[in-house]
Amino acid sequence: MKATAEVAAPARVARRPRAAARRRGVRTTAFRWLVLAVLVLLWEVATRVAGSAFFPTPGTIVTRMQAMWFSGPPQRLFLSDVAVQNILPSLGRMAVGFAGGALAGVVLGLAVGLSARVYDYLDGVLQFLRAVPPPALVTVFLVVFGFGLRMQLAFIMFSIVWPVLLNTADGARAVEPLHLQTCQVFRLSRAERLWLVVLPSALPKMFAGLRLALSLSLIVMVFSELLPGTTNGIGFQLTEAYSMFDLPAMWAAIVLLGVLGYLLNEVFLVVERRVLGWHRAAQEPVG
Amino acid sequence: MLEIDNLSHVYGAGTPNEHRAIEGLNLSVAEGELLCIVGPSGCGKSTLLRSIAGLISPTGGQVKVEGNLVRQTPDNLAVVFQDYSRSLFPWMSVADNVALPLRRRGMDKKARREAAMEALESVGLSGAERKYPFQLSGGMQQRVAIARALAYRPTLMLMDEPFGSVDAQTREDLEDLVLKVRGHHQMTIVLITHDIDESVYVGDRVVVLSKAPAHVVGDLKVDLPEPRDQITTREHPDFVHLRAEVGRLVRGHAAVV
Amino acid sequence: MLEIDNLSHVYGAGTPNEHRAIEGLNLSVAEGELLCIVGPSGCGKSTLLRSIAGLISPTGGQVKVEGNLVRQTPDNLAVVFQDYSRSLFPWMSVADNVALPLRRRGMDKKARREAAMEALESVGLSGAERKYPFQLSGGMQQRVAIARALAYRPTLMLMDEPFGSVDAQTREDLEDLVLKVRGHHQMTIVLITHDIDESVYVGDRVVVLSKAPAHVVGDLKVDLPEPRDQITTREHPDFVHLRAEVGRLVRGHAAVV
Amino acid sequence: MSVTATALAPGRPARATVRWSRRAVGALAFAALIELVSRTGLADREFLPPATEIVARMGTLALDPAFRAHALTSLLAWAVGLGLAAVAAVPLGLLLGSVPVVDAATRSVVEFLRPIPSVALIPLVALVIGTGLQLRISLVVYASLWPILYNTMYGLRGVDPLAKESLRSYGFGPLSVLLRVSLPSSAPFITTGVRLAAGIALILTVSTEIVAGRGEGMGVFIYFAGIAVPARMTDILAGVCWVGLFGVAVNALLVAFERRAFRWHHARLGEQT
Amino acid sequence: ACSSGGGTTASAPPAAASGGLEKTKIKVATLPAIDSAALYVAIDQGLFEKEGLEVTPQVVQAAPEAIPMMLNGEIDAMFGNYVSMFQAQDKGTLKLRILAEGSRAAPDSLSIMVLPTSPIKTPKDLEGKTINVNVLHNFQELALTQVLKANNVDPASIKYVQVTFQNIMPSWKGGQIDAAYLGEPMVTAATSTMGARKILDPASGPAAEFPISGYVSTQEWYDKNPHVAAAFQRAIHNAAKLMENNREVVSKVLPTFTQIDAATAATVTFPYFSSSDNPVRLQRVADWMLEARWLTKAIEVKTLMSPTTSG
Ligand SMILES: Nc1ncnc2c1ncn2[C@@H]1O[C@H](COP(=O)(O)OP(=O)(O)OP(=O)(O)O)[C@@H](O)[C@H]1O
Ligand SMILES: Nc1ncnc2c1ncn2[C@@H]1O[C@H](COP(=O)(O)OP(=O)(O)OP(=O)(O)O)[C@@H](O)[C@H]1O
Ligand SMILES: [Mg+2]
Ligand SMILES: [Mg+2]
Repeated sequence: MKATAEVAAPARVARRPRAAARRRGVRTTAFRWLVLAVLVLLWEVATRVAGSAFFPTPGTIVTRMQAMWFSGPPQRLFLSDVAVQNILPSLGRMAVGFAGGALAGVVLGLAVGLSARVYDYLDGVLQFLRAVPPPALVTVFLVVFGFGLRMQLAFIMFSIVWPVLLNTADGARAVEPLHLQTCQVFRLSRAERLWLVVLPSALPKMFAGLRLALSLSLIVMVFSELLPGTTNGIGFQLTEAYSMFDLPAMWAAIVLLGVLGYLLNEVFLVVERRVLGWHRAAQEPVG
Repeated sequence: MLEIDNLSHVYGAGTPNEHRAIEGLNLSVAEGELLCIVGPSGCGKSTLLRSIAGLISPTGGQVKVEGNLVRQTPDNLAVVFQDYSRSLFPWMSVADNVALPLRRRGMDKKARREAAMEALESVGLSGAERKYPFQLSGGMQQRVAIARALAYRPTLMLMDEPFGSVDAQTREDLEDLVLKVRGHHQMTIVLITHDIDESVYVGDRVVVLSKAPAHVVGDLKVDLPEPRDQITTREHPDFVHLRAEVGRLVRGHAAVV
Repeated sequence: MLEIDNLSHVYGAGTPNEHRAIEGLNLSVAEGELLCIVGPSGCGKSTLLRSIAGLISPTGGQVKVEGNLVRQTPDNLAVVFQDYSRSLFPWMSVADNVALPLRRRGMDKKARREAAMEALESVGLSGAERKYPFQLSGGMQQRVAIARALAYRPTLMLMDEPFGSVDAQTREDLEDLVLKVRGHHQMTIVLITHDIDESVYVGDRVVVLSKAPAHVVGDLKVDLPEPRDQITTREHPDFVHLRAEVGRLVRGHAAVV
Repeated sequence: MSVTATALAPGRPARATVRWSRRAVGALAFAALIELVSRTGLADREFLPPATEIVARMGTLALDPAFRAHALTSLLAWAVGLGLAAVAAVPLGLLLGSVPVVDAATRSVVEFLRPIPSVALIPLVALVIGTGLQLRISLVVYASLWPILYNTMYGLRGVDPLAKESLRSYGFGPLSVLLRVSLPSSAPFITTGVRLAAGIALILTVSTEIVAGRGEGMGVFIYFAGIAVPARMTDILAGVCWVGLFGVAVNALLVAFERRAFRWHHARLGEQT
Repeated sequence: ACSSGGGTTASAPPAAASGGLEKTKIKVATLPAIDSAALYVAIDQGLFEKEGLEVTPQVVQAAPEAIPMMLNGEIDAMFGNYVSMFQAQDKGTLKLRILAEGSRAAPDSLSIMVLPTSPIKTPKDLEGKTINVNVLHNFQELALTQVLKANNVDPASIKYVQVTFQNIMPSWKGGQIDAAYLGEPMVTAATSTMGARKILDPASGPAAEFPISGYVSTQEWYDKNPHVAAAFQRAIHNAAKLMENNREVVSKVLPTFTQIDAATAATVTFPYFSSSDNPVRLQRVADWMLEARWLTKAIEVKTLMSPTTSG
């Protein structure tokens, strides 16, 4: 029948580009793994040749990681006690710190980006705080926040808030003027403007800041675990390993951080792709 | 409804790019009137519109809407911008774009959606509501912007070359749509156009602006039989006469010499 | 010069928003010809233009320019985009915008500047060269885009509703400018317009497209006496006849029903 | 005054004097807060001295040639590090942002390297390249590379595709489009990345000095003030404040640069010049 | 100057010439702490000069930091604590050579202290309490463990937290640590300004005269520069001898490389500075470390030490 033929035709056309896209995806993934494999191989060769105690081979490192963290029972996803006692608290600290810092960054960034008045009042102080080296302020943090978790969280938030803040402010300030005029014409409330227009158009830049903040939070998490009073965490294990010259363990922590950073970033990109779908599509050159 | 009194606007005063866009412009529009503005390219029509909408504060003179001095955007006003593609929100679907201003109308989600669909249908875009602006052709985007303004049911509607990017047939349909809506909802409309025929066909009055700095050089009452009709009205001798008249006035002030 | 063979384009194939914009379109344009394309809003005219310019790769069929399959943008081609305001670079002055493509011509700075000034003058914008695009009115921006294309002296020029935002007088002047330039520099021009009169006035041929998916539903040769003239040509009986013919074809395929 | 203020709260732009006095008010309020917290004993005064004392100490430090030498060394490391980072990151960002294959191929490596804290790298870098100024500089480069790189990549994504098509249609190749359209169009956002990086570089310079510092540098000064018995908190905080003030100055300079270089951007967004 | 031995500098005394030094200029990493004093005294008193050596100290913050410098040849030798050094040796990071012993804990130079108001009165009260250390698994812990055992306190019940020097006071006053593990000059300062009470001396009983730090180089360096090593050892030992009965020479140099002012320098308790090397007492450290499982295998300290060449 004619109708079915007409329906069938576009469907056939449709499948082709989709399959092509999937093939492309598979190819880049394969490529990525290939690059990674080659680099690891080079690393193995280089460390073997160098034979320096400071640079153990990847094989040694992985063995150590396995023994230290992933030798637990299967029902606990193979996580060992050491892993449960150190990796999980670290991730918890990082997650809370990241969430808090990101939220503060977005809120402050919007305030600074949107209101000339707030900008004027806060600009100096914020720029000042941004340049202040947190390690020099440990004592002040200690006095204000006390030992342990609260101080660690404050430390993480204080360190990662800046990229989010600056990029959000920049995004909020660079909203297409005609969009704002449209809002003004239709008398949208402040909240509506903020939520429906300013936020979405600042989102792409905000995400650049968030992505920076994410891996920064991993770094600062490690820093925070060097602070007085820490008794567990990846950072704690890292320094402990270093002070005992247990270089394979130190490298294990470094590699674990790298892997965590990589995984977190992948998750982040998935979220970004969902939230910024419109942006990607609109930016893609047609066709 | 709208009173413009000795309006002037200078862009970038004191800079090397200083430009006097409007000078000593007087104009008043009655309630329910449909005023068409024509004038040479770059004379200051859009600037005038922005002043009425309270988007810029003119450097001289004043604008009053319903007796109130315009300091910020007056209530119940809608604008169809000349740069329609930039005035749509790329992160919203077409339907959401149209429904957005209706939030101020205190309508619930369903009512907003229905009103948006209705407006989209009236501009010939039913079926496109789920698309995003970048997936539409230029003319379709322009119609979305028109639908957004129409759905809002403003008492004063400002339209800056609203039908510039659509084909002849659609253009006529949209002209009739504007006329119909105006009649139904007692809107006052200010419409900028470069199409002289159009200005005479839809307008109750046609105002011709001079080249920059803009001021009024012609103000013609259009007394054509109502309801207007694309065929008979355009054949009416008064139409032919008025159109020639407007044409002469515009030509006297064209941009390219 | 230009051969379009069984061209098809589907947007977003496989997604819920799949749209067949062009299907089985055949068209050829001879060297030095000025072809006008008219068709209902959203039918696929801009899509066709993008395919010719090599900016999208069509999902079916092929486009040849000077005998070569278009895979990327052909040499010596210029495009005036429908969305002119976004096609100008906001960080460059008007003169720089116009002069930029001339780098491809291997001209030195001075020569570029001179060519740019000349092109700007021809579109009635001398004096605006130092301004930035956002400081111009809509119609002025459109003319900058035209000036940029003209200054480039392409052998094939694609224009997407290039005179939509200018006043009647300027529009006529620009029409004549295009005719003049075409004669001087042996350009082939494809011009999309919604103005039926314009299509007949400037075109050697007028092609009417159907509504989406677009294909050719009318192809009229315009045999009016040369040189064309805004007054006499438009009064010519053939003009009146052709214009009615094109009008009928377009109306049969309008977007709003 | 900023754009969006016009849009969200229409009004006349504030004059420069007003803006500067607002800034002063903000700074004074902050100082007053510290003064209060310290004087009321909310925080132990021994560890958080009052602002007035810190400021007084800042004054005497400024006259101290030894401290000035420390500051100069730090600034040198900072400037070299930031400069190298910018020189490396912008082209890299352009490459990764415009050639998806390269991005895909390197992403796993880049994302793996990024979260490695520089403290962990100190001994390794020290072993390979030594512990002098080059150690500080390489760590600064390593940390401040990312904001510039990411802002460049994200900036490229925000470029209007029609602007790119315009140039492409005139037969310009991908490289020209990149340099003539994508780069200028995303330049304001890249500069924001540089501003971010400037702050991070400053922090890293001083922090590295604190952790591994010897010789000269603000961080070394701060470190030695910290290991005194009792710790010289006023010295530490005065040093920190000088670092902070320097950060403010750098930021102000960069903002002024942005305003000049990207006039088109700010003007279009509605800023009055 | 000349790179090869022979002590060609004009001021080089005959002893150097006869020593046939492999090089005359060496760089040694030191810590900004009292323990490093012997090196500075040796410089100050011209003892190195007498051996034909020109020694440049390089202050670092902690021993682990100096190891990479030593490995890549930036410095010739370093002053470091034995616990770190033995761990590095054990892990193969470093092939160690002890050039000269440095400092040993003297009575009252280390102290476990509490605030006047603290309920902790006896060592037994420390059980289950939190105590700070500079670095985890270091000599502080090692010594205290022995002393606690001797005092019938379960060492495993102590919670150690790592607190940097600068933050000991705020954490202590803020109640985040129950007892503070202090070294000089903080012991003196805490006693005089805060009225802090001493609960235990970690350098007493089994850990009396506990060796803390020494001067080390790599085995490779030692093999290449045996004469320099011997000359260096002599100078350090001679300095220690000088310091034994003469506080003045130490107090004089302290303010030059630590943050200790002249007044404090006059009153603090010094550690013992070793004027000869003694493998027996040093072996104790290695044995305790093995006991604490900080080492994977036993270290025979004697094989790492140089013959004593000083009088
Ligand atoms: N932001 C600005 N800064 C400086 N000059 C400006 C600015 N906006 C507009 N102008 C100038 O003001 C004049 C009037 O502009 P306007 O947009 O009002 O013209 P118009 O009548 O709408 O023209 P068109 O029909 O081409 O849209 C133009 O000459 C333009 O160059
Ligand atoms: N990126 C896209 N994704 C999906 N659909 C698209 C996209 N671009 C265009 N379309 C659709 O393709 C059709 C043709 O678009 P095109 O821009 O070619 O129309 P046009 O003939 O130029 O119309 P107009 O005269 O209004 O400019 C439209 O229906 C539009 O919705
Ligand atoms: Mg206009
Ligand atoms: Mg189009």
